[in-house]
Amino acid sequence: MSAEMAIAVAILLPALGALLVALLGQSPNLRDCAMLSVATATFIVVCTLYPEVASGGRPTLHLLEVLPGLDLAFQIEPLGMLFSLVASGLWILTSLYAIGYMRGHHEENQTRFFAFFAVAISAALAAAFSGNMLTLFFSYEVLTLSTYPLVTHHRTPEALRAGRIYMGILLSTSIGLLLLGVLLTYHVAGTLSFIQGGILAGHATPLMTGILLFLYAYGTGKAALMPIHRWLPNAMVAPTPVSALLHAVAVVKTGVFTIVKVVVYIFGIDHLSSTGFHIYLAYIAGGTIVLSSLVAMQQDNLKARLAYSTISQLSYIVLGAALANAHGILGAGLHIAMHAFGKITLFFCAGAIMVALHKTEISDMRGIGRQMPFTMAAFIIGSLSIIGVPPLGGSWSKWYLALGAADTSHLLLVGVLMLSSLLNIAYLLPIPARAFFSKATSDDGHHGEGIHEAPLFCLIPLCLTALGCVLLFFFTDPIYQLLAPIVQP
Amino acid sequence: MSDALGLYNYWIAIFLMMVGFYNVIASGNLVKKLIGLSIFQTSVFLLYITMGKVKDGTAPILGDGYDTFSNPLPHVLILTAIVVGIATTAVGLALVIRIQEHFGTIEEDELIAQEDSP
Amino acid sequence: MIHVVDMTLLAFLAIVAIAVTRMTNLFATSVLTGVYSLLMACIFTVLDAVDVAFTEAAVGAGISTVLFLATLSLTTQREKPQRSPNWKALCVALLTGGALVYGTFDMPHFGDPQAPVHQHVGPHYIGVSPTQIGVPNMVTSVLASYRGYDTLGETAVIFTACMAVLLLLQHEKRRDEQSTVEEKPDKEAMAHAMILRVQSKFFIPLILLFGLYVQFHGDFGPGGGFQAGVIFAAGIILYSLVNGLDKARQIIPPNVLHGLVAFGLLLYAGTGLASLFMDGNFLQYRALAEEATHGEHIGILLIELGVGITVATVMTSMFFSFSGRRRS
Amino acid sequence: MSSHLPIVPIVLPMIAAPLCSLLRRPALIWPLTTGVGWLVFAACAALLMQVVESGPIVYTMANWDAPIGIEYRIDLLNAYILVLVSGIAAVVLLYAPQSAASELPQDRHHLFCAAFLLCLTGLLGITITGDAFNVYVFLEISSLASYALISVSRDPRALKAAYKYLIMGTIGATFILIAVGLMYMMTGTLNMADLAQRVKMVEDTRTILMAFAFLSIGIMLKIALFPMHAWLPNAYSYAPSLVTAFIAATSTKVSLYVFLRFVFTIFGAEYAFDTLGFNDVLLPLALLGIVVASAVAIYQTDLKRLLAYSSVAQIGYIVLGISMGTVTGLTAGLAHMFNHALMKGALFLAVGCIVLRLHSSRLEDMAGLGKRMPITSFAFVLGGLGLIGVPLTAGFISKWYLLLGTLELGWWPVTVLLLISSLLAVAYVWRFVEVAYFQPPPAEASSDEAPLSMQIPLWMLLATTLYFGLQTDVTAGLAQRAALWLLGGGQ
Repeated sequence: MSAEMAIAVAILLPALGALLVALLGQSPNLRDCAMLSVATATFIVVCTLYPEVASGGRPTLHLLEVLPGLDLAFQIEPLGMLFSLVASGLWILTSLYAIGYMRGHHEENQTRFFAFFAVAISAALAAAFSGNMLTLFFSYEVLTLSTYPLVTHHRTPEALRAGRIYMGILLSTSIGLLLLGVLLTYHVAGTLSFIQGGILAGHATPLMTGILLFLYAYGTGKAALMPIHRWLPNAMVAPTPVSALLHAVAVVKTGVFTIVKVVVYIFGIDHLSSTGFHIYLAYIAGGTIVLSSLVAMQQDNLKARLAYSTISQLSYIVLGAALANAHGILGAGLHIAMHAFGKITLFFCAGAIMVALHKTEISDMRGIGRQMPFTMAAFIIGSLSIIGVPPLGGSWSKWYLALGAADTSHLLLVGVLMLSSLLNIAYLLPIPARAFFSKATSDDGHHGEGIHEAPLFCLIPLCLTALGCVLLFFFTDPIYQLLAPIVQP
Repeated sequence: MSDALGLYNYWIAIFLMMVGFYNVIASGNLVKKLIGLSIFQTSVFLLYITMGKVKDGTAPILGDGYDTFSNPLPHVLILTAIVVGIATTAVGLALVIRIQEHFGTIEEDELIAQEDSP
Repeated sequence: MIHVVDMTLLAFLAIVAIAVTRMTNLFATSVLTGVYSLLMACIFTVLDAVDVAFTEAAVGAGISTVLFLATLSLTTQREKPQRSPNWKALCVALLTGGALVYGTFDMPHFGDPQAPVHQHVGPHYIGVSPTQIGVPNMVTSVLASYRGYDTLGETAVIFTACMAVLLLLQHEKRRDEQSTVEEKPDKEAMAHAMILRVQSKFFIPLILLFGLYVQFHGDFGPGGGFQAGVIFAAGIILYSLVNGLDKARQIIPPNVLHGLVAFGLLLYAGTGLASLFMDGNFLQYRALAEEATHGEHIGILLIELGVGITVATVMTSMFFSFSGRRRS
Repeated sequence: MSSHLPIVPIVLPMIAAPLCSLLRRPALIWPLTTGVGWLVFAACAALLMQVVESGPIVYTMANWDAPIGIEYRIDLLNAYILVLVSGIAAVVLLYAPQSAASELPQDRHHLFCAAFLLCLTGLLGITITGDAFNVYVFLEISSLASYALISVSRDPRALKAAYKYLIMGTIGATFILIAVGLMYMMTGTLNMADLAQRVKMVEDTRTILMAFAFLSIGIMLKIALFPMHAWLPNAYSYAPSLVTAFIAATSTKVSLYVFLRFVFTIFGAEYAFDTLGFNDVLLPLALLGIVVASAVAIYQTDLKRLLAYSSVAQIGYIVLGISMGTVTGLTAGLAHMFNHALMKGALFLAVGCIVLRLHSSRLEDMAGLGKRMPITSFAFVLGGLGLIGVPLTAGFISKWYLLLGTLELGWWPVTVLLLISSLLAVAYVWRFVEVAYFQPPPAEASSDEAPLSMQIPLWMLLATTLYFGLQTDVTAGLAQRAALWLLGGGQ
């Protein structure tokens, strides 16, 4: 299969999968099998692209030219490769998990759920592969629209309200700011292609670059930079697999991925750092990191706490991009992968607890470690990875981010990173601590004492992602080697 | 003075147009509106015919002893415009009849009042 | 002298227009509008536009007044009085009028032979048309030949209006209704008025004859298909006013009437197409015969006939539709 | 015969109209009308190709050279509009028989067909002619026909709407008549090309200034430019669905064409924009229209009415593009004329399908429509995405040019306003989505799609909007050439 074909297949497969799922809606078993095989096939196709990209190739698929200088094109570069691997790989695990979760939770309208899920993956892959800003913008919007039915899955007034906030914030920022940024870029540079070293250098004045930077940063609502982060906690009304894959991996990562990509390929690191505006963005990201960590500490609902944690972690990546130096970008790129594995593990655990014990509030989770030892062990691993403790993946990305921060003369940013790690400990670790070391309250002992884990379909994926966190620590080098070319001048 | 004499016809035509136009806007009765419209249009015809007249000219029909003719082109245009005018009036009146049949009135304010309270 | 007549008539016009605005009796206003058209026709005559005057008199004072009256008999005769003048409308009208008056100051003066209209295209018609078309009435030459396409459009306008009126007012066919119409004597007919009946017997043939004259004499004097059509229609309308609608409908059945409406337009467009087949452009009547002026004659005759037929039947059918609608 | 091709689009429907009124039988007239529609479309397409290949076509009526006689003058601009109008008519006519059968009185189909053909004749006649007075004549043909088409609806409120349209339309037409008279008075000619030359000599007179003013106001009434749009919402909401689709897609576009023709080719951009500063009048009207009408659209409870207000807003976009007076702006305006016609046509056809089954166009009756009429609902959503200007739809292309145009001029606030208005568009399209997809269908409702004969035309239009979202040579490319030419940069 040629690389061009592979790109097209990788994007189309999930979309076809959606169709297949919709057609097979009558028999759930067949449907779920189909979905799993599509997910696996997609991952394999994405993998076939890896060698070429790793050896410096840039497979390209040029679809058509819409207007002069504006085309629909895909081109795989290292960042996109990494993101697509993460998204498609975790899709398999999430599918497994979703089967267990949706059945265990007796959810309705599962077919619709799986179909839109697949469409969202297709859009995320298209975003990952996009070869220019127009394609990226388009994929971004498709992703927004296709996840709306997932967020409002329960059709309760609460879900609909959350859906409105979700759509409202994501669409208004993307149309109001991101599109404006795209237009301005086109107006200034005459092209929207992603080119190593950026397209703005020599075209945009420093002030224009600064304006553009903020249009992109705030236009990409999915990056959940404060104060446009409200949609993310609201989106938690969705079933947990959605929160896990989309709102910890695909959707939000598309947001930060956009920002990183724009910084590298539109602004160009050198051009951006020469203007000096990137530091303001770095401070905004730093502020978001600290503030959302503080908010996370006050959340009792587990998913809400994880959501605020996500907001904080996303800002790490934005911060890395905003540092506009090699270490920062590498750290951001690594953190896309590391945080994905860590956070999806935590969400899987939250869902597992919900399925097995019907608990959503942290204060109710005393002593559940004895009922769900595997789940809670995985939870500890995920937490530690996010905090950045070796030997877990998260430590590498934080290391590079800290290096990047140190490379700028703004040591306050290093301080922010240190402080936030402490805050991470403060809001994540009490949960397993409470689960293992507190006595269960008497009133909800009806599940009995012995082990009461979630269905295997739920349990296996979460163990695998926890394992992933560990493995990523030892096998960081391939990722590093993959990403290294993008920061070379 | 020559100004006044030379433009008198136009001014009257304009005055008549505005009387018609006023009736179209101000009148609440649907038939009266159409009457206004018809006056408005007829007065525009006067504007055209006036510009076609030439001093000491005669009707543009070839005849012995005449060699100065008024311009026939505006006449042709206005012949067409008259037809358009009567066509519009007829369609308008047909609409008025149907409105009367359905709503029982042809006064604008009563029609609007009906809309508000179904 | 002309100035004095002209100014007096214009002053009359202004008075009538104001009267129309102030009166609330719609019957009176309709009739006054007819008077307005008649006065306008007089002015047109003074301004040498005899064909236009003819048409304005026939349409404005004739057909349109009849249609207004027919409508009023179905709706209401009085306008709801308005207490004060509508200031908003007055402002709009004054503003528009003011703008136009402002525009007049650079206009060529009334009757000025140096005005652009008398310098550019107009003189060509006056100078060349008698030999090129071979018709003494220049208005007819311009109307039927030079701007024959406009006149085709005009015929289409009147045809459109007929379609619109029929769409709006044609009766839905119901079985029960038809029988009752047959039996009931037409109350609105005025056949019992002896004087009217006798006079109409005398006048109607004259009117129709005059219509034919106007139709075929349009090349030489004022007149043509349009005026003739209106006069013809007036004759039929007079007949149906006196003898009742149903009788008139028996003489001219709706099917025939509607067929003729379509036929007139088709005749006009067909003449235009015919010249295509004789290697001319659309509506190029010169191509219809060996000699150019002869071809023009044939063409003009045919299209004037088309216009006449369409106008006469459209006016009649509109009148039938209006008065066929009974007060509910 | 090919040299007589220019008269086909006008004369063919003009002859077919009386034939329809004679034939009377629906089984005969619908095929006739539809066939004529497609033939006219083919002729227009052939004309466009001819113009693209070998420049403007001139056809003299009766072989009298202009300005003595009347001529057709077909250049890139009007060929483009001819294809648009005839194409929409052809598609709508495919759709018409089914829709008419349910929405019109049985015994009037022949009159309806005749009126429809006459409306088409009028619209095409306005577009193709090179004579200023002839524009007025054909304007009246199309207007009278559309009053009739609107009023034939089963909803009696359509009568009032048609009456209002008649009054405002006639005022507009009479203003145009006055303006043409004033221009004739100062130049002695009615031919557009001749006028363009002669107006220059007298352009500093007050009379020509007033001619310009009256012309603009008259045409603005016909365009329904805010705040002269009062006739439009009712007329669109109460007319039969297929009439709404046809008129909404074509009528205002042709008026816009007349506007462009007079302002740019007769008076000239220099006179209108530089001397008079006419864009300072257009710009605020366009912006107000965009914002106010979009906002009003959000609060409508009737789908047709919602789309009607959206039309007022979209007309604002087009006029905004024109008011920029730059090549990009004008390209945006022209492209949006084309794209909006396709999108609105498709949307109103979709509404027609819905009305066929629900007998109502009220939003509250459409609960759960996504389940009951999945294909139609999806079509509506696709069309709606185009209105918003989502990439890959035709709507995006024109909005893109529009935004670029504002950036070129440095009109920052306008850029922002446009983006905000896109959000308003999201909001009004979303109203349908929410009702159709997120409310349960009423218990007794069964799934019931519209017949294929209506689905196919609907999807034909939709497919073209999607196609022109990707393939922009025809729309944007031609629009750009036409814009360059209008601004005096040669063909």
